Amino acid sequence: MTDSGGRKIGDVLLKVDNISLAFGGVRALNDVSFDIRAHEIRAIIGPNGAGKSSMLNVINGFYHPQKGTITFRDIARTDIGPYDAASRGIARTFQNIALFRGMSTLDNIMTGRLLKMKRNLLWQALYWGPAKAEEMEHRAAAERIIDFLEIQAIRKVPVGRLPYGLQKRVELGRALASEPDLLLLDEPMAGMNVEEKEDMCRFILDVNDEFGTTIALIEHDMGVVMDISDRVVVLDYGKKIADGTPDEVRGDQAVIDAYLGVSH
Amino acid sequence: MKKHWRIAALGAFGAAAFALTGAADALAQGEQFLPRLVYRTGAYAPNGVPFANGYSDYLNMLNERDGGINGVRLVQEECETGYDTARGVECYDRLKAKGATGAGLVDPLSTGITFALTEKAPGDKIPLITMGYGRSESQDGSVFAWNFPLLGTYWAAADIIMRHIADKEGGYAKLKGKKITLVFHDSPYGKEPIPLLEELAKRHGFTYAGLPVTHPGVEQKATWLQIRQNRPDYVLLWGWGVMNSTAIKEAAAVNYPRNKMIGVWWSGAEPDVLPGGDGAKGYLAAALHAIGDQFPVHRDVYKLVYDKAKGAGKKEEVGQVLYNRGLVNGFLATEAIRTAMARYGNKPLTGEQVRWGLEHLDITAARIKEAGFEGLVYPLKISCQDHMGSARARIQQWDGAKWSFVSDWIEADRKLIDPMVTAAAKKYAEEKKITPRDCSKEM
Amino acid sequence: MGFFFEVLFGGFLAGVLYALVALGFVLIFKASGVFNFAQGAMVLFAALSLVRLMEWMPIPLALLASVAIMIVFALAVERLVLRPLVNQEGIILFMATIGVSYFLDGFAQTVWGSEIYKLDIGLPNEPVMILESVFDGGVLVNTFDLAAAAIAGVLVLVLAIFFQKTRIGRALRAVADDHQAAQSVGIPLRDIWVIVWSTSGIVALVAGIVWGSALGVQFSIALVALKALPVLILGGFTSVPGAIIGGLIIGAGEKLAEVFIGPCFGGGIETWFGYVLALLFLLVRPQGLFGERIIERV
Amino acid sequence: MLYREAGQFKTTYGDDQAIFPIRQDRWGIAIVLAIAFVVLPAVATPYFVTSIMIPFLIYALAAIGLNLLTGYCGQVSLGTGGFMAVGAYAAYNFAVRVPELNLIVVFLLAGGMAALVGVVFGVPSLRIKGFYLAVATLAAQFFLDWAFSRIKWFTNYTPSGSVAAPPLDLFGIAINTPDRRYYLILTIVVVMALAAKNLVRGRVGRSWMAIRDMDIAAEIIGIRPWRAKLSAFAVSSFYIGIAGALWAFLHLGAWEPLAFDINRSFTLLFMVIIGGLGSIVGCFFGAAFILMVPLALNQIPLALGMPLSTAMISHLEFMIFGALIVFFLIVEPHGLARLWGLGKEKLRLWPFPH
Repeated sequence: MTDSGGRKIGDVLLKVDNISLAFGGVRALNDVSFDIRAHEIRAIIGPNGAGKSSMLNVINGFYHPQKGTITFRDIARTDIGPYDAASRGIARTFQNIALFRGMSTLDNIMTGRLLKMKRNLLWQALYWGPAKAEEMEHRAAAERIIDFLEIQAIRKVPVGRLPYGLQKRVELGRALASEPDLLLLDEPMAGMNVEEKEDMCRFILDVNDEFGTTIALIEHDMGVVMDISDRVVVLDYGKKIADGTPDEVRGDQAVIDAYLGVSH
Repeated sequence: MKKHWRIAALGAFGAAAFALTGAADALAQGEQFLPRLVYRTGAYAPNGVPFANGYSDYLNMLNERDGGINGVRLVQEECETGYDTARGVECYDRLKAKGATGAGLVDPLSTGITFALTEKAPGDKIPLITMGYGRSESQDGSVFAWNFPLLGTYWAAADIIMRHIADKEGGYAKLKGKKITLVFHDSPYGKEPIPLLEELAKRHGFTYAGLPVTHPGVEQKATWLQIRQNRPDYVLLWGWGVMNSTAIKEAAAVNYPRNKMIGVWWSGAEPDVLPGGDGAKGYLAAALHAIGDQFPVHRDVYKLVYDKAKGAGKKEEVGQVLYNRGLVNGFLATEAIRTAMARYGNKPLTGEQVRWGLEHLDITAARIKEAGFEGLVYPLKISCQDHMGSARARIQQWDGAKWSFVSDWIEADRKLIDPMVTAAAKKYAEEKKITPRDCSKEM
Repeated sequence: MGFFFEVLFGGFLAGVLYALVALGFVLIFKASGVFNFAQGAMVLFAALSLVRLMEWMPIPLALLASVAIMIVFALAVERLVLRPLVNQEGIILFMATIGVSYFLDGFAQTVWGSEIYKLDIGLPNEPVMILESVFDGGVLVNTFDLAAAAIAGVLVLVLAIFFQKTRIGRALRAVADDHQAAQSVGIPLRDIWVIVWSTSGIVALVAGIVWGSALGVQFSIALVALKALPVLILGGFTSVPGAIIGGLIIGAGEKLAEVFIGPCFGGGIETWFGYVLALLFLLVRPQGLFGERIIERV
Repeated sequence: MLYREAGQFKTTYGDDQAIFPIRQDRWGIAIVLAIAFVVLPAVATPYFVTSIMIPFLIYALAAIGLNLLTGYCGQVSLGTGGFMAVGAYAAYNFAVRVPELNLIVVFLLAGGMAALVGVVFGVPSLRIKGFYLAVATLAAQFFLDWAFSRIKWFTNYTPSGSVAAPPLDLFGIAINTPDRRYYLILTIVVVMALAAKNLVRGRVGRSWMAIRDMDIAAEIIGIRPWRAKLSAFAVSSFYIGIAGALWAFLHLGAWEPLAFDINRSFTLLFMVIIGGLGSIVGCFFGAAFILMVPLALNQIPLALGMPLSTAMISHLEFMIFGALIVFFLIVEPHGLARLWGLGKEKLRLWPFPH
């Protein structure tokens, strides 16, 4: 499974070095380091409150760590805004769906392409010539994603009215629309039934396979994690306690302790 | 989905209303139509209501007593402006073409609305009566052919009040070095007297200072603290509505002597002083006309309107300052129509015809007596050049229970005002590319 | 120097009046998260009810009847506005209260009339000089303002006792902290809403009495709500002490500005000074003086 | 049965994203425009044109401006009246000080000034949200009101502070009859409404809506909030400013700051809520509705032979507006525009309900 197809794990795409993050007195992340290689599927797991979502928030610039550096595509930085992260090719989904509820599926996916649209206000007010051509070009790209995720039927439906599973799918579509190099998925399968989970797994693998997108995901379903990921990093109480292939991690004593709740 | 049909029904209601507007024009021929721009709601309602009632009662009284003017019944329709310019303009546009001959004349009843209608009236050929208000330079009939600031503009008012102060002090020479402060409503209305006061200050060597009060005028603490510190010799009050009563209360709160405060004629009515209680004792204000319900015209109003339960307001309020103001305004307006009828015949008149009547209005003492207004107003005569007529007022004082006059009629100094008016009117004519009429050629 | 203090006191006392209105806003916001724009209209309605009822009955009876009217109003608002809009966004509820405010303005004037009514419940009103030994010429204050300040003080005290010492008060505070937790206190959310709207109706009545005595009861007192908004921003929407201190700062700030800076600009700056002051403050501290800081999460 | 899209196949994305994808709608809008441009001026009374159509169109334009900000970008503003005033006084100053300017240029410059001022007062939106921002926009309203009545330069040192529009002409044609004013306004409003529709269905519109729906998520997918918010303030104020200039020049003729006071701001907010937050066509519905209520209150009882007193009408108006706002927020937060949409939906399926 992990090495199927023509997919080739490449060099290090993103490197996290000695990241520490605290809110007031509470330490969310403590000196965490790991890396993500191009084209791989990297899982971040750990018990509740281990700092997984905080880690994703640091990577895409929403939280600002007090210490440490993040190296993305060979450029190191400590602090970055979400806009810079997005414009350099990091996209993500959210644990609690963060879609634009008042907009249709199509519009949500189109927002994912906003960064790639360049025409200014005046052209857009005219909606003519280059502005229209640009809009059409991106509409075609959005339609490819809609086809890929099999959501053609809900194209014009406001996402607020969609069932949960479909919303998750649209959110994935929005993230894909920006054609990211690195895709961060925060519990993409939380709250789904088995069938929906299977679909989502398939999409994640297809994305990785067809577009070569590097994926970092947080997931609680260990079966899924062990199935689809190339490497796993385990966090507990804001610290990294293990890092390796699914098999290595499965046998690690610290991980077993953390999950079984052995006191420190 | 059901709920949506309810809204749809509402929409249909709106559409029906749309269809109706402008359609309900069922006034009989042979009646003179008078639109009435009033405000009975909002921040200025306490002052707007008695004025509107007085005006309305006078027209109704004429209808009851004489069947209108020379047998032509008067039909009035009120339109609420809320003292808002845009609504006033809408009211004007809605009502200007109603009736057999359209609106005979319009009283805008707000300086802001007057300014807006000044631009529109010439095109529609409808005269504007702005009795005791409006733009001061519109006194010049050669440029402002359609504006009639009867009885006095704000420049006249400011001059009359300053004259009274000079009289009390023992002549204009004594004003030198005195401090005069104007507390004014921060709107065109309140700003009108400023150029005249500045001119007078220059001539007579007193210091003029202005303190603006923002609409609606309930916040005056800072204003009166400044007055307390500067201790001006006199305070002129150019307020309206709640601003007046608040000013009097605040004056009491900082111990500024009320008998050194003189209000314009829009700041000297019962709603202005009553809330102040004892604190209002001694307060002075200009008056365009007398107060009380003891005049012959009031007897007719009681008998023909209130006794038939047709009064617009409460019987007790007949004779109040602003009620009488409305009554007088109604009197002047109908007299203009009467004058015009003498030339054009006893039938409903167009605005253009009424304008002729206004320009030839000559209300003599005899006519005032005949109409039952003796002692209430001063005679006036309008001409092509002079659209103000008389510019006289008396000063009245509140004693805690009633107003009483403390001066005789004071006339504004036309030699001072007229050149200023001519200059301002000329500037307006240039801006608007109006060629002034040559009044020596008009009759 | 004496004059400076006069202005300062004048400002504080104006601020107390703002605070009285702001207090009504805070109560409702604290317990239900609703920014009640209708507070000003409630002040008008309560004061009009009182002053017109006083024509018919003795003052204590009229006061009781006005309180009853405000409670009926609270019930109506809960039933007709809040209940159907439960779980809507705050901004929707805010706009709904603008609607309530318009409705109430019209309703109050239809029922009670739109003229100016003198309200006299016997508050003192004469200028007195104090601190004559300290400053040359002393400092002029008005007994009416002092009485208003005393009323505001008593009201705050009563509210504080209500919130700290009574079961309902504690429940209200629980709601403010956490709607779920409030359910466990055993008081239905609806009742809480009715109680808190009634309470702020009574606060509106008190504010109406003070403002009405000062200005006469008439439409304009509905507009004082606009003066209370910067107070809220400055003090924070959820803080009772914030409303009081915010009121004092805004009141003093705008009077001092008007008297000492205003003349350079032709005067009249107090209409916006409070807003700008609050706004500048907000840029530094978005949650206001005593408001709770909001941490954003994804 | 006439309203059917069966048989109309869209072959390009362009067709699908057209403003009116259904042929009958295109016909509908063509008919509406034909009535507005040809039939109405021919048959309507001058009163209808000057007192209903002109304010209706200008209000609709201002409502579009406010809706871009509030309905699309989610930033509630109570300063609309102030921004209208900026447009009005800017137009006055450009027209009076540079008389050779073309009227259209004057209006565009007025809109541009309003946009600048809008951006300045939009800056707090970067730090504060929701009703904090709503209150902050009141600061703009009060400050601008004050500035235009106190700073004499803005009113060209007119003693009373009231200013009047100069005589207007456009390419040599004097704009002095109701019909000419109407045509000028209608053209401006149609063009600008179309431009607004284009904006909201493109990149800018999506970035506004993203900020409205979830600003944090928007930021994370690469929308810079300051850019989206300030552009919304700028475009919104541009529209409102032009509406203000039209209101002053072509509707009132002479005005004072009170003509753009806070009540104007509330009226416009009501139009947007009743018409539909986040809908361009809704602005027209909302403006028509709010204008109609007082007239209907006046005319219907009169027609039924039981006229109401002036005060009663005005109080009723307050009550009806208030009640309608609450009613719409409860029953249909998307306003008349949504009802319109639902009506069309029903018609499309009629007579088969499902």
